[in-house]
Amino acid sequence: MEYHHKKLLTIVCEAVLEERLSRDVRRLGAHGHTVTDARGGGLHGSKHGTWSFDRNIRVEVICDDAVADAIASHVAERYARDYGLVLYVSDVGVMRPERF
Amino acid sequence: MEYHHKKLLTIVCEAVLEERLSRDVRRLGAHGHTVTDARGGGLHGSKHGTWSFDRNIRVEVICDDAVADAIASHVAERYARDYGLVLYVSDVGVMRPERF
Amino acid sequence: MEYHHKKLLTIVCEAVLEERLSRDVRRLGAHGHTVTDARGGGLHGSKHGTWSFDRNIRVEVICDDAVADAIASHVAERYARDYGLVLYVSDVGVMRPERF
Amino acid sequence: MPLDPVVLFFLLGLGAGLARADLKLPAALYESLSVYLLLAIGLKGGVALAKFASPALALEVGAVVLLGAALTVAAFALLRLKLARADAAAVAAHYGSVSVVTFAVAVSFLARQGVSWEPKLTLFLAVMEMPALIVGVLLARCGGQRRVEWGRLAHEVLLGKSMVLLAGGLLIGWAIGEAGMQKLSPLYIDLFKPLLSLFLLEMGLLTAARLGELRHTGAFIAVVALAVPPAFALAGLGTAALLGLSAGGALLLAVLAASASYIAAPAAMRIAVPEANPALSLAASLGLTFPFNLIVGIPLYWSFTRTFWGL
Amino acid sequence: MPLDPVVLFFLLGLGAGLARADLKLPAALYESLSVYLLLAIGLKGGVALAKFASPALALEVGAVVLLGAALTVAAFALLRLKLARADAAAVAAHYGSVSVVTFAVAVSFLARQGVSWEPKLTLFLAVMEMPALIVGVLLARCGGQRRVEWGRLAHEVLLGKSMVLLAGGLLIGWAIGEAGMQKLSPLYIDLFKPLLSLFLLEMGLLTAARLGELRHTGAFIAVVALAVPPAFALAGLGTAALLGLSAGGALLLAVLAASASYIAAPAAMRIAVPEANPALSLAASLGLTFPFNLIVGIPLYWSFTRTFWGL
Amino acid sequence: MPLDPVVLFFLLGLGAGLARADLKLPAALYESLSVYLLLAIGLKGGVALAKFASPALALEVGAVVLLGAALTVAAFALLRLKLARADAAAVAAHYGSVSVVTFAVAVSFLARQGVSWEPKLTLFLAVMEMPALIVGVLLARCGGQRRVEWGRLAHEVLLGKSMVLLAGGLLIGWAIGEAGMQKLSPLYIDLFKPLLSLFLLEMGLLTAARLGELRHTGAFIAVVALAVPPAFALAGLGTAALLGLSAGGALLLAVLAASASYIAAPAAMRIAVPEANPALSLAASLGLTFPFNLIVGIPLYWSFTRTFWGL
Ligand SMILES: Nc1ncnc2c1ncn2[C@@H]1O[C@H](COP(=O)(O)O)[C@@H](O)[C@H]1O
Ligand SMILES: Nc1ncnc2c1ncn2[C@@H]1O[C@H](COP(=O)(O)O)[C@@H](O)[C@H]1O
Ligand SMILES: Nc1ncnc2c1ncn2[C@@H]1O[C@H](COP(=O)(O)O)[C@@H](O)[C@H]1O
Ligand code: NA
Ligand code: NA
Ligand code: NA
Repeated sequence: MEYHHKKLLTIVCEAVLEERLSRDVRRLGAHGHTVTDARGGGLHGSKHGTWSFDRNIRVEVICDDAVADAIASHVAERYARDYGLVLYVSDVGVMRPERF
Repeated sequence: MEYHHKKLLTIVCEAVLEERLSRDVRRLGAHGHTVTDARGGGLHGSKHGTWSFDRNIRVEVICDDAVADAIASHVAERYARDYGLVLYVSDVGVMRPERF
Repeated sequence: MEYHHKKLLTIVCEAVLEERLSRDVRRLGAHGHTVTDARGGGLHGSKHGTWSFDRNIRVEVICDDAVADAIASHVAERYARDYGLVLYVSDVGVMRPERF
Repeated sequence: MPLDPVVLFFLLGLGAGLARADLKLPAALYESLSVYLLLAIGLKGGVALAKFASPALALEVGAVVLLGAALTVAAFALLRLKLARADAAAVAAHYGSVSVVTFAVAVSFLARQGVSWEPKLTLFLAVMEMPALIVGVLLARCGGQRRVEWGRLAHEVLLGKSMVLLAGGLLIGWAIGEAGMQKLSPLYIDLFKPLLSLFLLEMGLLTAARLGELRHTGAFIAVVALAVPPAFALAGLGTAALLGLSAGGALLLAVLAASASYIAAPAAMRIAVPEANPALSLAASLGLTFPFNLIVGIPLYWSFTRTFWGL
Repeated sequence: MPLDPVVLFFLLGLGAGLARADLKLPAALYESLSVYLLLAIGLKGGVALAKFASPALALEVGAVVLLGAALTVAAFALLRLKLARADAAAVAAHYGSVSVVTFAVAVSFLARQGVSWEPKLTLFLAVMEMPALIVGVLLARCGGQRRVEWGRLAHEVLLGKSMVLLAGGLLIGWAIGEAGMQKLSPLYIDLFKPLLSLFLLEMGLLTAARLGELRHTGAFIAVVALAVPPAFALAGLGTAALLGLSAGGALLLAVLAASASYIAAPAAMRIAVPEANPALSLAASLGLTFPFNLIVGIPLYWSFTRTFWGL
Repeated sequence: MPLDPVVLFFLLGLGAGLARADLKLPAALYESLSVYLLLAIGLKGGVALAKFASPALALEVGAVVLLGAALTVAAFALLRLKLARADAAAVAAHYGSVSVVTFAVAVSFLARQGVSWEPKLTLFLAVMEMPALIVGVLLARCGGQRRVEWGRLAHEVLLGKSMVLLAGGLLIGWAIGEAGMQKLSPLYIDLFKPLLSLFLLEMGLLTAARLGELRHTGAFIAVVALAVPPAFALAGLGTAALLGLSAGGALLLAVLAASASYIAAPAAMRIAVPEANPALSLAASLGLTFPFNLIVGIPLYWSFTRTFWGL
């Protein structure tokens, strides 16, 4: 089985950012994204997941290195100061590289 | 700490496939699988997660390279044409390799 | 874009462990953690996700190698015998390494 | 006559959705309410059937099944003008099947008019869900190289959520009768209309999301979604006349014929005809036909009925 | 006498689950309904207690606590014939504790018979939840090398969801009395039975899932799950006679004794005796004992009661 | 006079939360109930408004808007003594806005006293939500280098969940009147108080979580959270006197002034003033002000009102 290299970018952040992030990642060149509901805790205290502004989301984007970089720097610059937010990248293999 | 190499296979797809995929991955040699609810968007439009056929799932399987290949090609062949679906693999380390 | 290397530790386990695990990972040096609800199946049978003790969680921690090792061995020793539980690590890149 | 209060809730949801208001009802509420509505409709029908069952009923059920099948074929023939086989078949299955909520709103409409109707209509609702799904799959597969997975299809059609709840409710209602229903009525009777109003609020939000997708699906499907319902309503009225239904029963059969499924059919088609584009069916059935029937259709078909039934 | 309507909903869920129908109720509905049922039972009991509290009550509560403890030890002795210590103790804790929903169905059963019962039974329900959990942990740990985490156990038992809601409901009901309850009754009284019917539909689905697991857990546990309830019911009736309860109260105490916990006990055992296999307890208590009590048990124990109470 | 039954549910939740009981109500239940409460309040107000609308109403609405804006500025001036500009502005917006649930509990309080009130208070509730949010953002931005995203803000304020549901409910209630409301009343009227009790149980749990965070936010904010409500209640009573409200209406306006938002304001501030620390506002408004108003405030403001209105 031959896999093609892509970047997987994961952003964990406050749920209030969902709509904006979804728009941003598409505008910056990603062809899709996946969102799951999450809770957790970090430097900005706990998010229990029980009500709207006490909830995190976990956004995943599979894309080229360049798009990942563009999204990462946009997010860092635009949201990381004001919002509880964690971002990380990893390497993944995909089968249909043309669709990402 | 010594970790043993395994493959992590992740499939994001329409929720309607959950039962079939769960059966398939076990049949093809995986010893377990994990499912989370997801929403998102891609080439097949948006999945808002608000009702049954507008929902995605995210299936994760940790397994050998061979089993990962078997599942990946089965999924690609059987479901990828008709269903909104993304599949990727990555390398992970586990502690109790015999259980996967 | 420069990324700094960290470990991503993922634990899939029975939901009943959420509070204890959350406390443990912080005590062992992690600065945050993310939890999502999950279902699935493995050696201990199926978890359908429909009620409290039939539910899994998926806990993610980004941290140093040393902290990951500490958490992994603690979890293996303390919970792996009695509870349905899977643990794996992978390599990720982060932008603000000082916060993990 | 002003709109039914429950339709105003639909309009509120629709408006909020179109204005992109920050209003999202929990998915669990939507699902709980749909379970409730299906059960409640089944129960009420069952209680009534226990009183009025007749030997001729089997024949009438047969006629209704035929109606559902015939409407599916008619819709397919029309849709084939522009759509690929699988897409035409899947959309046709939606229109041959029925919308439970449209039925409920029509029932509420009749109640406001003080018009009664035959309880067997609930049974017709249950049986009209299925034939269109089977005919739709046959139409998609005949002449194609894909084989039909009959086992999976039968399972999906007979054991789908709406079938189980409607049929289960019918059976329980029939078993317990009016006496047994009394203690259950604070939920299944008294709260029916207000819970329907909450459900319609959510339907409005969902409809708004689907309306947007009509931009991508094209004008043909939009025309079909608005032209088919009145035509099918007439077919329903014709069948009602054959069956000798009262005006109230006739309106409900017209509404069943005119309405398009968006619970049972999408689930079944996604499994049995996966190569069809689900966005097409939903944009048409939920984005246009559903609001059309709610706001314009039901009063329109009632005026047809009144004309033909000489009221 | 035909089955109680609410039991028919259970059978619908069970049938749908066994037929692998595509029917999944949202987890949030299940959880919301269980919160509601616990609160409602507590409230009703509290209102009644406010009227009928007596100084002898403390003694009676003591007797009921002893009954729960004794049943746990008895179940343990039986289960040790085949099971490991931890497994036997955990399953025994389930059977020494009680099922709130079985109690609710028995209350509905008595209402249909027109038989009244002492309000303190609700208090007994609340206090019978706990002792079995503590005894179960002691049985699991005595002679073993693992130590008991008493702090965590006490927390889990005293501050578990069902305890907090039942006891909280009792206190609130007791504080507000009948007058305060009046404005709350459209939810907590009038909707009790129909919401119980919805809950039982979901319980049927859950039971179906557990029944399947009995294949893996073996015949011994199945025999226990069916033989223990009638035996424990007799023990409950004996205690009821000692306490001088009416026939209605006696049936309820028999049902408490015969029923097995599947809310409080699984949560507590998973935390305090984690090495026990939870599939065993649930397959037995939910897969077999629960439906057995609902369908066969309650009428059977009622016939026992009528014989002994000379009705 | 003893506490309102619904307040006891709040205390149960608060106690369970503080004791770290294993009680977590599903988020979907919380969200569904909040949708319900907003709609129900709007509907009731709309039905009443349809009967009593008067030309002077526009002026009175203007006065209430001014009150909301003035309270926000006053709170800001106080909070600036210790807090950074953004934090002071965000917290001030919470206190200038209103708490729908506190309003509901005050309505229930008046009902128990047999005191009537003007239906336009529901309209005041709806219009008092907004001005504080806009003033808060202006205060945060004036003199700063960040620009206001007016589009996003207007969207958030005008199309936020509580605004859409309150205003939508008002419109529907106004359109359908008492006759149309009748069929909906089993849900929106009869179940209002008991569903409020369930909501308050959950609010108690949420409050307990926020109370803990007060340790980190410091004493100043705690003092503000307890001192501002009575002061603002007096401002509300003054405005009520100007508007010639009855004692019942005056109490409700006092409660609106004294209460702090924890649904609309947090959402709007998180989007429009993201650099403010949301933990501050929530610890104050939900952790302290909300329980204070429920338990101490409402009876206190009622005693003020009785003094001034000469009852
Ligand atoms: N070290 C970490 N590992 C995993 N998730 C984290 C970590 N730190 C923060 N998070 C997640 O990111 C959210 C925001 O983080 P923070 O800004 O640190 O409060 C938290 O609520 C967690 O869900
Ligand atoms: N580039 C991507 N990154 C992350 N998730 C994706 C991506 N593309 C698609 N997905 C997910 O996969 C689902 C199906 O994809 P598609 O077939 O492209 O519609 C979407 O609804 C997303 O949840
Ligand atoms: N091979 C696997 N791949 C992915 N998830 C797994 C795997 N094995 C187990 N799991 C998850 O871990 C949970 C506990 O595993 P187990 O102890 O094997 O029952 C399961 O319910 C699954 O959610
Ligand atoms: Na139709
Ligand atoms: Na028992
Ligand atoms: Na205020």
